Parts: sequence; C-alpha cells; structure tokens
Amino acid sequence: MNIQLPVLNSSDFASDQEVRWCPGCGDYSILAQMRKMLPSLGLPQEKIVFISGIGCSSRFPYYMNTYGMHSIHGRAPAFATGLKVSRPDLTVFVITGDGDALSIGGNHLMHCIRRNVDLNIVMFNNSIYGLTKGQYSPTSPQGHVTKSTPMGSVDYPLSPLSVAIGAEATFVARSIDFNTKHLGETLHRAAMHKGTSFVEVYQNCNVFNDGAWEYATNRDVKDDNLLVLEQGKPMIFAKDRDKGIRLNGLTPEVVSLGAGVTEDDLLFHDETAPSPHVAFMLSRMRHPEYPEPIGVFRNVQRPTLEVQIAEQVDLAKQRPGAGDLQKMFEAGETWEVEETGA
Amino acid sequence: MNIQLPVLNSSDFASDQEVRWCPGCGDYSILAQMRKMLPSLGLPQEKIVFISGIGCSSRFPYYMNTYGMHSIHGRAPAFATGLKVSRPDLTVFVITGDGDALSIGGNHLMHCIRRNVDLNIVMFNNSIYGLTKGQYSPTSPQGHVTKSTPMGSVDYPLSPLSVAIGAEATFVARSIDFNTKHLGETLHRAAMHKGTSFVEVYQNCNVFNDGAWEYATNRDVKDDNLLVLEQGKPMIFAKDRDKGIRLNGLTPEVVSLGAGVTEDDLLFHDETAPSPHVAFMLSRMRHPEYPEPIGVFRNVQRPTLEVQIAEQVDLAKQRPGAGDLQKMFEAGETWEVEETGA
Amino acid sequence: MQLLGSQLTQASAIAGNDVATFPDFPAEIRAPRGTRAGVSGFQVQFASEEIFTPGDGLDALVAMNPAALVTNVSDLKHGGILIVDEDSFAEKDLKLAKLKASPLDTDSLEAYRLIKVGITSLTRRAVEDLGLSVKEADRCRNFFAMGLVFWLYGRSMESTLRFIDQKFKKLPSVAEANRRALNAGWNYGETTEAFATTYHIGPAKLHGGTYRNIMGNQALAWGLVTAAQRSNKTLFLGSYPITPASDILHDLSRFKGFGVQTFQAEDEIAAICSAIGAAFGGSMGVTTSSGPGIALKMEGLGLAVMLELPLLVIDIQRGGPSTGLPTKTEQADLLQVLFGRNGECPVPVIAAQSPGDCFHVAQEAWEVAVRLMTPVIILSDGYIANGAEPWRIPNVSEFPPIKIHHPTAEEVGLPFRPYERDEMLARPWVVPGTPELMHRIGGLEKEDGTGNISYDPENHQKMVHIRAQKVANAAQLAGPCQVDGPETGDLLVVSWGGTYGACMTAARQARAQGLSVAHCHLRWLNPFPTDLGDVLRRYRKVLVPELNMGQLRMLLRAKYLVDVQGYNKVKGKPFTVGELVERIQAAIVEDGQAN
Amino acid sequence: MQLLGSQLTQASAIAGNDVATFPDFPAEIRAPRGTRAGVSGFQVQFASEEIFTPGDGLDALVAMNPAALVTNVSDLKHGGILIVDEDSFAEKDLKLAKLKASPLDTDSLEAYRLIKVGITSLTRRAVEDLGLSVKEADRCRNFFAMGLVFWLYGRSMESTLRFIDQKFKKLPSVAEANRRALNAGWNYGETTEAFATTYHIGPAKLHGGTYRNIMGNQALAWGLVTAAQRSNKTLFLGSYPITPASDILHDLSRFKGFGVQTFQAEDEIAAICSAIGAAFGGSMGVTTSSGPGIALKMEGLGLAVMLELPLLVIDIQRGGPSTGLPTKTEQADLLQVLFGRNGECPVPVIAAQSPGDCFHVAQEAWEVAVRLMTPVIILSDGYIANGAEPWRIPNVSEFPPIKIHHPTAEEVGLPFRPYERDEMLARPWVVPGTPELMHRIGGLEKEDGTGNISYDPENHQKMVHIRAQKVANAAQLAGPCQVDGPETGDLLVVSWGGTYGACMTAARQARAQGLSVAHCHLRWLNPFPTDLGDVLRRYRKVLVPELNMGQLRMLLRAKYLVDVQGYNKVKGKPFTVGELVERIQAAIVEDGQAN
Ligand SMILES: Cc1ncc(C[n+]2csc(CCOP(=O)(O)OP(=O)(O)O)c2C)c(N)n1
Ligand SMILES: Cc1ncc(C[n+]2csc(CCOP(=O)(O)OP(=O)(O)O)c2C)c(N)n1
Ligand code: SF4
Ligand code: SF4
Ligand SMILES: [Mg+2]
Ligand SMILES: [Mg+2]
Repeated sequence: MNIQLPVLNSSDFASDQEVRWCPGCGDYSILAQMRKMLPSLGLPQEKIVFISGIGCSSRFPYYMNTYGMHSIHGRAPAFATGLKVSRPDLTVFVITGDGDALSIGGNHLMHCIRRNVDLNIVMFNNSIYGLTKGQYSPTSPQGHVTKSTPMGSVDYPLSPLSVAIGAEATFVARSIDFNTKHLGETLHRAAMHKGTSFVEVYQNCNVFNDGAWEYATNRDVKDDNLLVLEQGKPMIFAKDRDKGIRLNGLTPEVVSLGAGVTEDDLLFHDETAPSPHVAFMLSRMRHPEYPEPIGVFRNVQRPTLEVQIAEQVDLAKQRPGAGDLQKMFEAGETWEVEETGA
Repeated sequence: MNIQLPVLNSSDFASDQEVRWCPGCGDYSILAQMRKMLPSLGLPQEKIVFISGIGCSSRFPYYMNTYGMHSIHGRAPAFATGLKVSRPDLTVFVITGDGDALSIGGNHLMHCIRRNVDLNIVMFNNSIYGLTKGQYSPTSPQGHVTKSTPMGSVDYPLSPLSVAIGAEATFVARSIDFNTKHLGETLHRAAMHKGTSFVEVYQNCNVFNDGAWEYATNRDVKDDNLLVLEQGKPMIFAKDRDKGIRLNGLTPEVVSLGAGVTEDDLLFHDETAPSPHVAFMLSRMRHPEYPEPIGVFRNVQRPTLEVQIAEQVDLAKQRPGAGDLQKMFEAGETWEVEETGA
Repeated sequence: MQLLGSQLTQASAIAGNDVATFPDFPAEIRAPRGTRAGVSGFQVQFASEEIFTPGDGLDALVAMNPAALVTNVSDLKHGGILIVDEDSFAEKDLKLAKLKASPLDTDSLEAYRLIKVGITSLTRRAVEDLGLSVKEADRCRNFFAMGLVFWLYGRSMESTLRFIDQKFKKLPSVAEANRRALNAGWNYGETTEAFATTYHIGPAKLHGGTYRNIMGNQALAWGLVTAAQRSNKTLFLGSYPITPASDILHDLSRFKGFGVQTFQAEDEIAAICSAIGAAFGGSMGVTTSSGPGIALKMEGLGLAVMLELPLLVIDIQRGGPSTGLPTKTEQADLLQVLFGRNGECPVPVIAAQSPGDCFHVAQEAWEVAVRLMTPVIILSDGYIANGAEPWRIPNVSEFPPIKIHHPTAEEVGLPFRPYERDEMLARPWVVPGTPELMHRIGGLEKEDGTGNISYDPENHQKMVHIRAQKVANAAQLAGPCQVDGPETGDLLVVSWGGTYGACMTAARQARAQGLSVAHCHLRWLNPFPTDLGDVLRRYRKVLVPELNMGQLRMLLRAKYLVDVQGYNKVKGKPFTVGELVERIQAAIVEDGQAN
Repeated sequence: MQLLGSQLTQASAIAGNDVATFPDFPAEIRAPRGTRAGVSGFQVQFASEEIFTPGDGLDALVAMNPAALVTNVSDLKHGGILIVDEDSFAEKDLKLAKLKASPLDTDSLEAYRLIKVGITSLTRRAVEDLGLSVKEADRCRNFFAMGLVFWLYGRSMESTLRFIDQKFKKLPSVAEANRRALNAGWNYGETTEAFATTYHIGPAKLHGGTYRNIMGNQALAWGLVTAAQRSNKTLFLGSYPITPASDILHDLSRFKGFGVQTFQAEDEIAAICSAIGAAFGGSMGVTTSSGPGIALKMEGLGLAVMLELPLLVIDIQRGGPSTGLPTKTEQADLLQVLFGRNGECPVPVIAAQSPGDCFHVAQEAWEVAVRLMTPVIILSDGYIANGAEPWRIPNVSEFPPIKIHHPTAEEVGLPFRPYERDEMLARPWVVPGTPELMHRIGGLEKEDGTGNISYDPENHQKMVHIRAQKVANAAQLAGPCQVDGPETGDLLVVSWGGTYGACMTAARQARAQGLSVAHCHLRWLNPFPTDLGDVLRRYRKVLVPELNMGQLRMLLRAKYLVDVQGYNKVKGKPFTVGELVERIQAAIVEDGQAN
C-alpha cells in the first residue's frame, strides 16, 4: 500500500509553545534550520522524537511539534538509546549542550556513539553554561574568566569531535548557528545517516559568552578561518580560495595555492575512510593555527545497536520452543505432588 | 638539610594482607612489578597513595604498604583528583579495570586526563567484568559470549588508548601483565611523567576470559603480533625483526624489510609529537590486521591541574588584603547600630 | 559446595519434601580455597511439612576442610552429625585456615556426632583406574560427600546421576569419575558403621500439581517475562551488573525468544534512563540493581515520577552501607527507595517474601505500574535471590491478560491533554508514533491537565497532592491486610520481605506453645493497606522483626502512633526461627517499653 | 528589579531598620521581558522592630509592566500602594502579558491606591540631552522607580548614588543618566501630588555594632572560609553548578586569597568524590548542590560514612521533585538527606534558619564533622540562599580555634589501628604522608579497630551500632532544645530551616493575642536534641509547619509517638506570618485530630 504523506513545511514542526531564549541567541537559528530541514525527511511529525537533557539548548523539544522529552542533565543519550532500541521505527534526535553532553553526560555520549545507536545528536556548543548563568564548560578555553573562574579557567578544553572520533563514531560533523545553509544541509546529512550522528554546532550565547565564535562567523574573516570539507574535494579555503591544506610529513600545513603548489598537492577529503585517524587529525586543526574544518568529518557504516538487538531477538524467536512460557517453566527437573488437602 | 632515605625494596611495599586473586590471575604479575618498580622512585612509602574503584583489580591497594583507598565503582579518578589537588606532595596511583575505568567511570577518566592531574592511572584490561563473575566489558570484542550476552555482545568495543588520546592525554602507554620487564619499565616511565599518565595493561583473567591476550603473550606468536614502540626508532617488529610499518598515503601498512624496503622507509616513533594524531593512528592498529603497539604512545608536557590551581592560589594570596577575614566582612556598605539594650 | 547443595535440594524436592535453601557465598573476591574467606556454604532444610525457611541450627554439617569447619560449626546443633574429610586436616590445611592445632585432635567437637571420613583418599581410590590427574580426581570429592549424605537421608541419586551425564556430556571420563565418587559415597554409608541411624523424611503436604525448584532471581525474571506476555508488551531491561542482582540480567538475556530486549548499560544511571526511554516508547521498561546502584538511579526515578510513565525498579538488597557486604543479605534499603529522591516524590513499593513469590510480585508490580502510570519499586534481597523453594508450575493458559491501552486521537480528542486523568488519577499512555497526539514531557513541574511547564504556586501544590494521591490509590489494587492467627491478641508480628518465612513460622510455633500471637506480612510497603492501622490496634503489642535498624518500624510508628517494637539484626544473615520465637515470648511477658 | 531591591535593602539597613528580603527570580529560562514568565520580583520588608521574614502581603508594589502587575498584585494588601509605569501598558505590552484589556482601564485595581506614573517617558526626558539611544535611556527606568520609592519611605539615596558611581565608573554617561533618573524619581514624588503621605520607618532595636547586609549563600561561603581559617585547614570545594547553589561556588572561587581551592567537577558525583579525596589528604572537603545533584551524591556519601572522614555536604533545597521548580524554595529534601543511601548509613544533619545563620551553621557543622570524623549535611534553601538580612560583623580575633589533630606514629603506637576510637567514637584522622602509619580504607565493612575487611556477622552488627552511636553523640555537641515562649502550654510550634522567621514571628504574634504558644526551632535534624521528647510532651498539641508534605513531622511522630500535626505548603513560596497565625489559632481551638 502506498500511503501519500501530506507535504509538510517548516511551520508544521512548530509547537504552540512560546520560544523563550534570550533575544539574539544562536539557538533560534538552529531551531529554524531544524524545522526547515525536517520536512525533507518525508516523515510525519508523530514519527519523530526529540530528547534533550538540561540547559538552554535542552529546551528545544518544547518548541517542536513532535514527540519530545526534556529529561535530566546529561542523560539524554541514555533515554534515547532505550527508546530507539525498543522503537526502531522512530526517528530520534538528541539535543544537548556542551555542558550537558561533555561534562555530566560525557560517558553516555561516548557509549552511545560506540554502540552506534541510530540517533541524531546535535550538540549546541556555546562554550559556556548558559542556563546556570555563566560558568565555564568543558569546551571553554584555558584562561576563560567566568563566574566560577574569576582568575581564568585552568582546565584544558576537550575537542568534542576528537572525543567522538575517539569513541568510535561513524558520523561526525560540525556546523555553525548562523551559517544557516550549511547548518541545514549538515543536519539533513546527519539525519540520513544510519547510526549515531554527532553534530557539533558553534552557537553564540550572546548573554554569557558573546563572540566566542566571532572568528568563524564574522563576515570579514570567517572564510579565512574556516575550511569547508567536501567529500572527494581538495582542502581549499580562504576568501579567495587561494589556500589549502597539505601534508608535511605527518603534519598538516597551510599552503598558498600557485607558485608551485597545485590542488593535487593538497589533502583530499574522504569522509568514508575506514580508519578514523585522518578525521581525528582534522579534528585537531583549531583556530588560529589552522582554519577550522566544518562539514562532515567522518561518515562510515557499521551495524547499529538496535538492528543487532532486533536480529538476535528474531533469531531467538525462531528457535524451537521460543516464546513458550509453559515449556520454560516445565524444563528441567520437575515432580508431581498429589493434592493432600493441605 | 639532606635527609638520607632508607633504600627500600620490593617487599617493603607489600602490606600484611593476604593476596586473594584467583591463582593464575594476571593481577599478581602487575602487583609484583609495581612493588618492584616503586623503590626506583626514591620515595618513602608514606608519600605514595593508591586509589582504586571496584573490581578484582581494584583490590590492589590492600596489598600495597602505602596509603590507599578502595573507593566506589568508577570514581577513583575523582577521589584522586581531590587528593592530588589538595596534596601535591603525594604521588598518587589510580588502579582500575576496564569496566571500572571505561564503563561506569568513563567520564571521570576522560576529565581527569584532559585536566592533566598528575596521577598515574593503570588500567587492568581483561576485557571482562571479573569481580561480578563474567559479564562483557567495554573492551570485549563484538560477538563475545558472556553471562549477559549469551548470543554474543553487540556493542562495538572502545579502544582505551583512542579514548585517552581523544581526551587530550599527555602520556599514554600499553603493556602486558606477563611481559614483566616491559611492564616494569612502562610503569616507571608513567610514574616519572608529570601529568596524567594512562597505562593500559593487558591482563589475563584466567577464570572468566582466559586467553584473551593469547596472541600477545604466547611465546610462539607474540613477537609477530606486537610492535614495541621506542622513541626515535623505526617501527620494526616480528620474531626476526624483519617487518616494519610504513605509511602508504595516509594509511599505515605492514612491509617486509629488504627487497627495496629499508629502515628509513619506515615510520619513526616520536612519542613527543605535539599533535596527538599519529599516536591516535597507532592506537588504531589492532590485531590481527596489524601488530599491536606496546610501549609509550605519547608523552608530552602540559601544565598540570594541581600546579595551576596552586599558582592561582599563590597569586591571590599576594594581593593586598588577601586572607584577611575581617577586611572581607567589612568591605562594602556597612553601618553602625548603637546598643539599645534589646 | 553450591553444586552439592542444589543437587540435594533437587533430590529432596523430588522425594516430595518441602525444601528451603540458603547459599552463603564467599565475598566477591575469589579467595583461595581452604582459607576462611574462601568458604562457600549451602544450607538446605527439607521437611515433611510446609516450611518457610532453610532452618536455624544445623542437624548435619559436611565440612570439607578445617576452614569450613571452624566457620560453620557453631551453627550445628548439639548432638548434630558432623562429617569431615579427615584427609584435609594436614598441617598445610590448618595453616590456610589459620589454626594452630587440628580441631579433630582437641575436644572442641565433643558436642557433636563427629564422623571422620577419608573422603579425599577414598575418592582417589574410587576413580583410580580412570587415568585422571590427582587434581582432577580431587574435584570429585564433593560427589563422594553427596553420595554419603544422600544415603544418610535416603535420597534417590537418580536426578544427580542424570545431572552428571548432562553436565559432563563432552567429558565422559569426568562423568564416570563423578558417578563413581557418588556411588562410593553412598556405599561408604551403607557399608561402614559410622552412622548409627539413617533418616527418613516423608513427603510434605503441598498443594497438588507439578513442581520444580525455583530461585528468587529466576522467579523474578520469569515473573517479568510473564507480565510482559500477559500485557503483550516488549520487555526492555536496562541494567548494569551488580551482586546479587546480576542473575536477573543473565536470565533475561537468555529470553530473547520472548522478545525480551536486554541492554547492559554503561552504568546504573544509563540503565534506568534507557528503561524510561523504552517506557516512553510503549515498552515494559525494567531496571535491576542492588543498594549502591539503586542510589545512583534515584535522580532518574524522580524524573519517571514526573513523567508518570510505568517502570519497574528492582532492588535486590545486600549488606550495606556503601559497598558493605555484597554477598550477604539485609533489608536496609527500604527508606532509601521510599525517600531517596529530592522533593516530594512518592513511588509504590512492593517486597517479595520468598523465592517463589518473586514470580507474583513482578506481575503485581507491573499491574500497578500500568494501571496508575507510575514507576514501582520491587524489593528483594540476597537471601531470597539465591534461595530456592519448590514451586508449583502454573498453567499459563489460565493467566488473565493485563490490559493496557494506548489512546489515539479519536479517543482522547484534540487538543490533547497529556496530564488529563482517569478515576484512579492515571494519565493516558500515548506513545510516539500516534498521529496528532504529539506532546512533550519533562522534569519541570507541569500544569495540571495540559502538562505544560508551570511555576504557578497553586498548581504546584495541586500536582504534589495528585501525585501523592495517585500512589495512595494503589492500596485499592493491593487489598487489605492478611493476618495469620487470632484477630486480636497479645502480640502481632509484622514482617516484610524475605523475613516472611521465619516470622510466620515463629508466630505459628509460638501459637503452638499457647501464646496469643498473630502474624501480618506486608507485601506493599507503600502504600500500606488501608486497614493496617486498625489491625495494629487490635493487639496489645506489635513487634516488627527486621534485618535493619527498624525502618518499617519507624514508618508504622509515624503513621499510626502505635508503640511498635522492633527486633533488629544486621549481621548479613537471615533470622532464625528460634531467635524469633524467643523474642516473641519475651515481648509478651515484658512490659511494653517505648523506645 | 533585583538591583532596585538590593539597593532599597541597603538604604533601609543603613537607616537602621531591620530588613528581610525575598528575591523571586524568573524560572531558569531567560524568558522574554514583558511576559509573565519573565517577571523578576524582589520583596523587601524593613521595620523599626526586629523582623524575621520579608513580610506577608505587600504594603506597596511597583509594577514596571502589565505582566509584573498581574503576577504580583494578588499579594498587595487592600489599600496598598500600587505604582505602575503607565507608559508600559500599550497594546504590545498587554499582548506580551497575554491580557485582552489593560487592567488600568478596568476596575480590577479598585482595592488599591493606584498611582500611575509615566515612568518611561519621564525617564527619557530626564536623560534627553545625554545622547543615549532610546534603549539605553529606557534602561534607566528602574532608577527612576527607585528614586520614587526612596522618597516615599524617606530613604537616603547616598549609598545608591555611590553604587552608581562605582558600577558605571567606565561609562560616565550611563552613570550620569542613572543619577538623573534616580533624582527625577525622587523629585517626582516630592513635586507631584500623587502620594497622600510618605512613611517614616525608624531604626529597629538591634544589638549594637557594625552591620552589613548578607545573603544566605554568601554567609555560607564566609562561614566555610571562617571554619577553615579557625581550624587552619585548606578548604577544598568540589562542586558542579546548579541553581540555587552555584553562588557558593562563585563566592568561594574568589577566595583563593584564603588558600581556598575550588574545583568545578564534571558532575556532582565527581564533585563529592573529589571532596572526599581532599578529606583523605587532610583538607576541609566540601561539596555543594541542590536536590537533583544531592541525589547523585548519595552513593559517594555512603562511602564517606564508611571511611569516617570529615566532609560537608551542602544542599540548597529547591522546588521538586525532579527538575521541579529550580528557582523556587522548598524544604522537601530532609528525608532524602537522612535516608537516601543504601544500608544503615547515618549522617548528622543541620539546617540554617536565616541568611545570617548560614555563617554559623557552616562552622558548627565543621566542628561536628571533625570532632566525630563524619560527613555532615547542611540544609539551606532557595529562600535563605537569596534572601538578605542585616548582619552584625563579628570580631574575627574573638573566634576560638577549631582544634584538629593528625596523629603520628609516636602518638598512636604500632601496629596502627585506623578504626580505634576515642570517647566520642571518632577514629584518628591520620593523613597520607605520615611515616609508618600507612593504611588502607574503603567501602567494604571493616573490622572494628583494625579497619581490615570483615564479613563477620557479629562485627557487622557491632559496626552498624557504632556508626549509629557516633552520630547520636553529636547531640552532646549540639546541646538541648531552645524554646521561645512558655515552658508548657497549649501548643508548641516546631520548625526547622528557613521557616524559622515566619514560625517564630507567628508564635510571638499569637502569644501577643493571649494564646499559650511556644516555639522550638530545631537546628539539628539528626540527631535530635536529647530533651526533645520531653519538650514535645509538655504541650497539649504540637504543630510542625513545613514547606513539604510533613517530613520532620513524620520523624517526630515515629520517634516520640506524639500526635504531631502538620501545616504543609508546597507552593515554591515561604510561609506568610498571617497564615501561620491563623493555623495556630485553629490548632488551639480544634480537637486534636490524628493525621
Ligand atoms: C543533576 C544536575 N546538575 C546540575 C544541574 C544544573 N544545570 C542545568 S543546565 C547546566 C549546564 C548547562 O550548560 P550547557 O549544557 O552547555 O547548556 P546551555 O545552557 O549552554 O545551552 C547545569 C549545570 C541540573 N539541572 N541537574
Ligand atoms: C555502583 C556499582 N555498580 C556495580 C557494581 C558491581 N561491580 C563491581 S566491580 C564491577 C565490574 C568489574 O569489572 P572491571 O572494572 O573490569 O574489573 P575486574 O574485576 O575485571 O578487574 C561491577 C559491575 C558496584 N560495586 N557498584
Ligand atoms: S543564556 Fe545564552 S544560550 Fe541561554 S538563551 Fe540566553 S543567549 Fe541563549
Ligand atoms: S576473576 Fe579473573 S580477574 Fe578476577 S581475580 Fe579471578 S582471574 Fe583475576
Ligand atoms: Mg553551553
Ligand atoms: Mg575487567
């Protein structure tokens, strides 16, 4: 039977709840792109679930006209895992912040990723705890002065994508709140991936950490500071697309094109490389030493957790006697007792 | 004043408690090497602390004649962090298992490593939960049949060293329980490192996962299956030392020496490389595709957490008025009230 | 020893006895054989009448080495039979057990009927010509001991012989060796004159039917699967291994044929959260653990209370606090599961009373969870979990279905109000995938009816009351108190959980002695039966024996202002009937003294 | 608004009034200005007599927009002054507040003395020539309102002018604008005829000395530092941000000059574990959180109980369960902190009664922790944490030292017995680095004295009793009940925590009305004062008002079998004195009715 789905648009994914982030917050843009992207999946709203932790970003599910759960701090991947394993028919998004995902929730994130549950994790990275009003987060740079670090943070920051790749990720990408087109496309590709997709989105918290991603969003400099990864393409960047990334021995270096350096000398991006070590190398390229890569770093296939669990269940169900309670109770040693009227 | 420390030996580090692992367990060997190595640090017993979580391996502190804490499951790095920050004068070891460190404790491990607390973490990897009698662990291979996975585990395993490197580790190494010399040296180097050292030790659980590391311990095959990393040396391995690792494009490959391939064509190991991506690549080389590297993968310097915290405290103490309670109480608006006999 | 114990249990059950067992494992560490810490014990009581405990003092004790002897002999009744392997009392054995002299050489064992048997040498001789190594031969010693005990109590060796065949199918020489050892033991009993008498324990009066032995954790796993089948639900277990709860995970992971999904999570937090996620999706979400792991689940459980989703949280209690005594039993998590969450956060709690009861408790808990849309906590303990008892196999076709309905848009109408309630105050369980009923749930206080976030003071007060009343409504499903004994009298013994058998037996024995004692066992610890206050007040005194410092006692005193007295034991061991009878006697004579 | 409130507090305090405040934040989310969810409130009471609460109904309300008006007007007393910015009642403002019509145009405000002021336009005009944008100009409106209120109550603007200078040092034009707005507000009051009267509140009778305002979390932070200084210890704070506890972390992180180490951990579990690690090392280990985070700390706290190390665990309670109402106040974590751990796991608990009291509580808790070698829990709540009161600045040189001794080998002798106890049952706090006293601690049950692992049943029972008795010994340090009012009588009001002020004021008012009412406030919730049972029994009735469903009440009933009645409110808001007085009156007349 071929059911014709109604064609949905962005506003069909807006819930009736008032959106309550600070004016100017990058979260609005991500929300808009998500709503815009979802119709492209061809799914009715009821087949989609958003699960979040706690944080400004984690208010996201309330604003989506889908099923949703605003759970507890850091644990969204665990709720989502249980849901997806038991309901593989649903498309499940996890919305999380840098504190939610990497501080209290780091372990769940890591295990969800290695198990390759078919979830779409979108981490809003504003390098700050927004909801609790401005403490540093695991992605805040050393020296960051915040409410809890008046003399500057001394913790060395995590690189979210390095963590994800180190945890055996099959899909890893990065985008930017106000780079709406790139963000929409990245969210779409993440949604299409079978397995855990992990997307880091640079998000501006204009109240507690304004301008953290200035170098990547300021019109004047962003092209010089970003390297847009494209599958199979050489790694070229800069406003005039006159620079590229080349491998010098084992180390990537920035080179200017021309004067003896051609595109063929550059690294070519292969998101499907079986080994993650090149994707890991890309995750190490940080501003200002390097242009920061955005786009899909890694995109490979591996059986998903829920499919493997379903397969084992299916296999077990085919065994003789499977699903027969009475048989199970009666297996092994049994004996008869005559009614004695006790 | 120059205090002459008594020269200690291995038995000075043995506590009076009976060692109670199963006969044949790899833990005995690690214990022996640890006791043997400690005198080389030139520290009196009272300056050393062992902190563990829960697991067979985590019984370790009881057997050491040092200070010790057998804490709760997965949290040893957190206890150790508090201890080291408040007592930088102590040398602190964390003893943990693959379940303790990577399952319930994964997040603490990751954050401890990125903060670069000066701790020595030794993870006994037997790819099984020993203490709870045989469930699979985060390092168990897919398909592993255990008490909790009668049809084989479906979780994709973590590579402990990839996780550590992804979490910004400054010192990462691997050794093997019954490779006593290598183990002793590795433990020594880890102890000498300033910052978090993470050492994975392949450990045989002869009761619940016997032979997991057979390929790396069996006299007949181990040399062919292991690549011993040595700083500045080419990556040569195999019983006859006739094979090596060469980079083919971006991918490491096994080559035979001779017939046009010389040592100079091989990768040279540099544990001090500033970027961790080559160390990460090495952490991806797994049996049987590759010989598995043992030794020190990465060894770089970065300020440690406790030193940075101490520095901020010292700095703050030098500020005028620092440490003056009375001044703090009286700062800001105050007013006088006359005694009214109320 | 565990093997010997379970075989004897089996054989006795088949002989028609009622049986009850108490395996006593060494602590988690694999302590060396022969040391005191390495002693593994297994206590079994079989009787020709209905019994509810594995017995108090021992009538007979088999000690395979000095460590086992000294650790257990104090439990042997005076005049009891003491069988020892005299080959295992050499210098090195004594040293391992930290003994200076052999107890066999002193007069410390005078009170018992000591029977020294050269079990090791006899076993070796029995298997001599099979070409086994000494080590292999010595492994058969337990079967020799088993044969001897079987002979002593006239048990049939049939099922054990079958067991040997089965277990060592692939090792025929081992099978043969064990068979021989078993027979040698039996023959030893029959041919030597070591034993003055043998014992005959006739069949117990049990309800007619087909029986099998069942262990507590097994019964829980079976009860869970049965509940899932009855309600036509996929059972999703999110769990993390921990003693003594792991076996439920192990069992359920073998039930994939029933559609069961098991997920060994990275920790207990993820375990409960995954189960809640599954519950949101419409599955039967279950999570299992023991004390320390339960502590970690409390934040997640608080969310489940707010979400008002059905969920089962199972706590197999062990000795605490902290890591405590992981292999020992205790009842000291009651207050934790009732109160261990921030805010006013009520959850129904039910406790299993025996291994077989776990089967029922799992189903009852699930019925309440789905009827009220609430998480429910099941308490069991190490004693129940590893204990066994005969279990009458039910007729599966007689189980009524558990009805669960996931409403559709046609049924509930639009706009959908996810926190609208029925007469029991349950909200509708609408699952993702249901067209038009998209909604969002979460841990912030919700507006009555709509489920929208609300910080309104009046609404908060109202919701707190609704959640409390909803849990209180479970009393309607659970029914009134069950009292065994006179309706009024001198003393009411109130028990909960695994002390059921000991308390009920003690109360009966006391009654048999002419005392006016009744027994009331509470299955539900929250809410209490609505008539409990009345029942308590019908007796001159109330005694609550607990394997903790008085947790139920505190609740009863607070709620009913009755001067409930406690009998408390925190030794990692169950009550003996004898000590309870004594306490009952004392309570009746002594002046009521408030504490 | 928070700014306005704190300035008014300041100015009133300087005028010699006693003051008490209650800031009411919008929920965590930064809700848009002008919406109901975005309303930020600040309640302040100042009086010429000693006061203990921020007042019940409001005498005057300043509402800067329709949302603020409708959210708060119901708290305004009939006849009270209502100042509104009439410029902010345009169509779009009403829409934001979800209002169909302007309340200013209806008769809904008839009961109040409504004073409409064009605050926005007047402010704009006042700063006109400073070249500010409209947005910037509008930011000064609060200062206009402040000026008006200052005039109304005859407060000096001096400290606020100083504050402006200080705060906007780098933005002279903003400073000037704010100064002008403030003056314009004052002048508006003086020149218009809007107000019939002004008010004069004379100085309150307080103990003589130098005073300042102090907020609860600040006082806690100061108390902790003071305790550390008094005991010559390094204060190590392991914490994870959470409302309303984060400010303690913020404050302490600025106290590095006192040697304080703050560690923002990855989560609450790591936070408490790091603090325990620091305690092992000999530091003053502290961890702070609120309900959901406290739930996560319970397993770690259980270990601390076994390790018998001093530790402070601070719970700033908020509305629950689960995420609940994060910015609202509640007292519903009492049972959680008492019982939220596996096994029998007792911990002393102390609760702060007011913002200033936090300073003392922190030190008392630490004294008990080190004297008994035990973790101690400190309860505060959102109301205390953010409330302020005048605080008499103590003379630091008068603080006695808190003596702590870390024994050496010479002192304790060898072999070292880490679980040997002194007369209070405390074990020695030997720290790593001490030669010859190397020892190992952990969460498994320990042998009495040696601290070696022990699974011995008798030993376990003994240790459970010892740990219980040790905590009970804290009662010796805490002293007897303090009763305010007659020694016997009709009613005893028992309170704990942040309801102190309201309960004590209500009891006094009731007494002033001739009722026989006394008030007893419990600082320690575990153990209770040893004379508490006697005290309770001296009154015909006992009433326990709590911002929960009756948690202390349950404990008192269980322990003393006294028919304690509750008055319970769970609305995220403190008690008003008025409702308590009413309840007291009712309790005295009505028949005692059990639960
Ligand atoms: C168990 C627990 N601990 C702490 C908190 C407080 N808390 C809520 S959100 C948050 C961090 C928010 O940061 P992030 O995840 O980066 O989200 P953002 O607000 O920046 O979007 C914290 C610490 C909580 N709600 N629960
Ligand atoms: C909170 C908590 N959850 C679970 C356990 C049970 N437990 C103890 S050790 C362990 C895993 C042990 O595995 P591993 O860390 O690999 O150590 P090994 O025994 O293999 O050395 C588990 C699940 C516990 N003690 N505490
Ligand atoms: S605090 Fe920051 S992240 Fe949160 S809503 Fe405001 S701008 Fe956005
Ligand atoms: S169970 Fe395995 S890891 Fe544990 S002590 Fe025995 S052999 Fe070693
Ligand atoms: Mg953030
Ligand atoms: Mg292991």
